[in-house]
Parts: sequence; structure tokens; C-alpha cells
Amino acid sequence: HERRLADSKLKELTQRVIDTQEEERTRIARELHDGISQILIGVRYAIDLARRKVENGTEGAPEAIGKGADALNGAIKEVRRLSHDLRPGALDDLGLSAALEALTHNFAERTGIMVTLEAVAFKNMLLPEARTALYRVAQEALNNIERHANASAVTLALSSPHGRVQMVIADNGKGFARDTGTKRGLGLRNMAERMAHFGGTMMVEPSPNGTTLRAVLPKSVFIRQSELAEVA
Amino acid sequence: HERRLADSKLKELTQRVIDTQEEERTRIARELHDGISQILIGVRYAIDLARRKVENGTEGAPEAIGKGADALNGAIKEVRRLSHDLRPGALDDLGLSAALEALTHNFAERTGIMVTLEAVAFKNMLLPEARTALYRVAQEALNNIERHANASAVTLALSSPHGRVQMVIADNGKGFARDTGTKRGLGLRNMAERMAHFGGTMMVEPSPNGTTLRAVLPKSVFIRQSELAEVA
Amino acid sequence: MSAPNPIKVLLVDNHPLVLDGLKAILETYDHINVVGAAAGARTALDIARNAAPDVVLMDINMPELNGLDAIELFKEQSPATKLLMLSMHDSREYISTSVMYGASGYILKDVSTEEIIEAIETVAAGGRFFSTGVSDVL
Ligand SMILES: Nc1ncnc2c1ncn2[C@@H]1O[C@H](COP(=O)(O)OP(=O)(O)OP(=O)(O)O)[C@@H](O)[C@H]1O
Ligand SMILES: Nc1ncnc2c1ncn2[C@@H]1O[C@H](COP(=O)(O)OP(=O)(O)OP(=O)(O)O)[C@@H](O)[C@H]1O
Ligand SMILES: [K+]
Ligand SMILES: [Mg+2]
Ligand SMILES: [Mg+2]
Ligand SMILES: [Mg+2]
Repeated sequence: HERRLADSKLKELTQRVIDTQEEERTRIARELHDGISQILIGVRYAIDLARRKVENGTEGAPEAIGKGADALNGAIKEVRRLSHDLRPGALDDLGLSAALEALTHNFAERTGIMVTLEAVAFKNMLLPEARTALYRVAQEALNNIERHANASAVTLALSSPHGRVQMVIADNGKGFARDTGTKRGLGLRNMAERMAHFGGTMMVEPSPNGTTLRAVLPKSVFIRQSELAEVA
Repeated sequence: HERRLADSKLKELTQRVIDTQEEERTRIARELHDGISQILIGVRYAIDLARRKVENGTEGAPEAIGKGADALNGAIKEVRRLSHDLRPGALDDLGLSAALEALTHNFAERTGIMVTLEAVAFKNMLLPEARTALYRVAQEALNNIERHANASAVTLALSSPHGRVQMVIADNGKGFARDTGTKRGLGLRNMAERMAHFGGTMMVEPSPNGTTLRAVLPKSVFIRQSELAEVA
Repeated sequence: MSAPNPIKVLLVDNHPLVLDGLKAILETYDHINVVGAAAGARTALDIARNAAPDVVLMDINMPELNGLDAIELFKEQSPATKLLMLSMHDSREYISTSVMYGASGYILKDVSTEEIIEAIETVAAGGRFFSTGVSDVL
């Protein structure tokens, strides 16, 4: 009986993992197809109209061109947003600290929750995959805070104790419910999985005031000096 | 022991899905940012140039607009391709048979491998999730044929024996290597998982000439008449 | 028909459509003289050595050498040349990083032509220019 239960739970989780991916693909495909494509087709009509006006010497050509340019700007903004949501360029171009700065800044602006960021700059020393993993953990932690915590303030601290990488995200919300263990979603599991992948850990520390999440990665996520020399 | 095995299997799967998802996000973000965005900016400058020419009464405005319109068409095509790669609109709009037709057609065109499609039309009777699952199985099977089979011809047959759904994909390539069982990738595993989710099966049948893949789903993947009435 | 002392501008962007479009637009202004258009920062550095541009209008995301890393190389090679970054990224960290590396300005690629011209004029005159939409952050 126990075994069948574990087995069916495994099946269920597996399916959720696949479903999540399929949902994301569907969502992006839809934004591209129903959103951006449609705007671009609108731009094409405006441009075609403008071209005819210019060629025939009819009045209103500049206005028609202007209309096309405005619609085009809308499309450019949408593409920028979609691309950024999928993967912020800052993560690759400027590093983890800068990406977290942008993330927390936008989060505070959107939710009205105060965020304090204390981050050391690792520069390019962190493995790109570890950088991505930490960013995704921060992202999901903030998602959870927005959805579940009812908090008014958050602190995100990125540091390097004993040569390891530590990220602590603390909120002053209502804290984890006692029975949360049973109805864990995919979020906490994925975060733990991402850290475990590098031999790291992720812990939820319920405190009297809110929730503290601590993710720690081992020294091995730093690019070794010898490898750095090769890169440079 | 069994349970721990199941657990580690889930861990592995979760990690692979995370990796795939992250790669996919990075790829799409890049295509949007470095490709489509830049084309749109080019269009924007062409339009601005046209406007200046019209306003200043300089020559060459229609040519500038024309250049912008051409580039815009390129961007629209790119967006469509990207969206389609993620999830073919035909799957939602026209059903599984139509989506498979587009899939096999593109595959034949790209690879030069001849594909024969024999598909019955289920109309909208198939559960949307089952539709997606079958499409993904076909997609991965074709991927595998392109990468591993060295085949010159493929037959994809979708039928409904005894009220079930059966999809058979047969190639005339080199067949499965004897030891393939040990180095199974994610592809076959995901396919089997997707079919198992609906209580279905997926089998690889090595034949003297090539490989045959048989996926079968039970009757329950058809939307029941009573439910259909509600939907309609 | 150039103005007596046109501003010499060098363009750098890896995307041909952006580079050509920008060049075509800027060339319609009498007080701007496009002295070069390069698809990469290395080529741009070579051109700058002889052309001595007043302003380098440079993309950030480019393969091989990205625009941010190129700022310092330009500053070393041609200290008088002003760097004006041109990018799709609208988060303020890009601006502060550009400024930290020595750029005089930062504009988004999708701003109006008028704003691009104003930015070029401003940094050529020794000032600083940051795009509307992201300028509030500094
Ligand atoms: N900061 C927090 N404060 C209070 N409760 C939290 C916090 N973070 C998580 N929780 C609780 O833990 C549960 C599990 O979180 P998890 O992220 O795993 O799943 P989820 O957010 O419910 O769903 P999803 O799979 O979409 O992430 C939540 O449902 C919530 O009850
Ligand atoms: N049509 C085929 N003909 C011959 N060999 C095949 C065929 N399909 C699959 N194989 C063999 O089965 C193996 C496992 O396939 P599977 O799709 O699971 O993994 P993969 O394609 O190697 O990697 P991925 O995880 O990217 O799918 C392949 O590596 C290949 O050796
Ligand atoms: K000129
Ligand atoms: Mg969550
Ligand atoms: Mg495969
Ligand atoms: Mg670029």
C-alpha cells in the first residue's frame, strides 16, 4: 500500500512537472501569436497605407507613418517584456547582484512591499548555471511572499561566508502554516532541487515574525582561478 | 529501497526538466532580444527616415518605407516560427490530424526524408491534454529518427482500433542498437511517461528493417458525449 | 552640405539592419557627420584611431566584445571621445554600469530620432544624456 501511494505520488509529480512546462510553452506561444503577431500585422497595414499615400501624393502621409511608428513601439515594448520575463539580460551581462537589484526593485514597485537588498558582487566568478539557479530561487521566493506571506517588508542578503555562497530571504509576514509540509507545491521543491544539484541546501526557517529562507551553495560553484585564466 | 529509487528518478527528471526549461527560456529570450527586437528597431529607423523625407520633401521616401515593410515581414515570419515551434496553433485550432500534417510536412521538407501520413480525424473528441501528449510523442519520434535512425522513409499512422487511439511511427532506418536500453535518453522516457499518464502505453518494436514505435491510449481520452453536450 | 563643424559620429552595432537604419537617418542631419559604421567594437576601435570621432554611438549586446567592456578600451585609446550607449535594456543597472565604466550617456534604441540627435549633441558638448523612461533613476 505504502509503495503504491509513493508510486502514484511520483506519477502525479512527474505529470505536474511536464504540465508546467507545457503551460509555459503554451503561454509564450500565445503571447507571440495572439499578442505580438497581431500588433505587427497592424503595423504592416499602417505602413502599407502610408506607402500608398506617399506614392500617390495624398495628404496625411506623415500621420499614417506616425501611426505605424506608434504601433511598432508597442510591439517593441512587448517583445522586450517577454524576453526579459523569460531571462533577464542583466543576469548574463551584469551578473547576479545587478540582476537581483532589478528583480527586487521591480518587485517592490509592483507589490508595494519594501525590499532591502544586501548583495556582494561576485563579478564573473560564479558559474553561470549557479547564477541562474540562485536567481530563480530568489524569483520564486518573492513570488511566494507576494502570494502567501502577507508581508510588508523583505530582506534579501547575498553573501559569501567561508567561501560559500549564501542567499537569505526573510519576510515579516504570517509565516508558514503548521501543515504546509503536506501540501508543498512545486515551488519549494524546485528551489531545493536547484540547490541540491550543486551540492547545496535550501532551508525554510520559520521564525516568530515571518519566514526566512536560506540557500547555501558550496565553494565549487565558483569558477576556479585556473579556469578563469583560460577564459581571460 | 524501491521508494528511494523512485525518489531519485523523480529528482533526475525534475533536474532535466529544469535544464530543458532554462535552455529553452534562454534560447527564446535571445531570439527575441537579439533577433526580432533588432529587426523591429531597424523597421523603426526606416519608418522614421521615411517620415523625415516626406516632411522635408526629400526624395526616396517610398523606398525607405518599402525597406521597412520588407524587414517587418521578416519579423512577422520569425515571430510565427518561434510561436509555432513552441506550440503549433493548429493543435488548438484544427486538431491533432492537422497539426501532424504540418509537422510531418515540415519534417520532410527539412530533412528530405519521405513521410507518409495516414491519419483519421478525431475532430474535437480527443481530450486537449491527450492531443498535446500525442503531438509531443510524434515530435520526439521524428527528432529521434532524424538524429539516430539514418532512415529514408517514415510512416505515421493515427487510427482508432476498438475505440482506442493508436499512433504508429515506423522508419526504415538502422534500428535500435542492442544496448540502447542502458543509455536511454529523456526522449523515450518522456514519451512513455506522457502515455502512461492517460493509462496508455508506448512500445518500441525493433523490426528487421528499422524501428516501429507504437503508442496506444485508452478510450477514456475521448471526451464523453455527455461532456460534449456541456461544452457545445 | 555640411555645417562648418559637424559632430563626428561613429556607429557600432552588430545588427546590420540597425546599423544601416541608424546611418541613413543620421546622414540626413547637416550638423552630423557619420565617420564610420562598424559591426563590432574591435573594428570600431580601429576606425576611431584615424577618424577621431567626437561621439561613439555603441550597442551593448554584441558577440566577441560587448559594448560595456569596449567603453574602457575606447577611453584608453581615445580619451577625448565621448561614449553614448545605445541599447534595448531599460533597467537602471545598465545605466549605472555604463556610467561607472565611463560612458557619457545611455539611450534606448526605440526612442525617437529627435531624442537620438539631442543625445548626440548633448554628449558632444560635454554633457550627459540619459533616455527618457530610465533617466529618473539617477
Ligand atoms: N513566504 C511565505 N510565507 C508564508 N507561507 C509560505 C511562504 N512561502 C511559501 N509558503 C507556503 O508554502 C506553500 C508551498 O509553497 P510552494 O512555492 O512550494 O507552492 P505554491 O506557491 O503553493 O505553488 P507553486 O507550485 O505555484 O509554487 C505555499 O502554498 C504556502 O502555503
Ligand atoms: N528511430 C530510431 N532509430 C534508431 N535508434 C533510435 C531511434 N530512436 C531512438 N533511438 C536510440 O534510442 C536512444 C534513446 O532515445 P531518446 O530519445 O530517449 O534519447 P536521445 O534522443 O539520445 O536524447 P534526448 O534526451 O535528447 O531525446 C537514442 O540515443 C538512440 O540510440
Ligand atoms: K550629414
Ligand atoms: Mg510557489
Ligand atoms: Mg531523443
Ligand atoms: Mg546587438
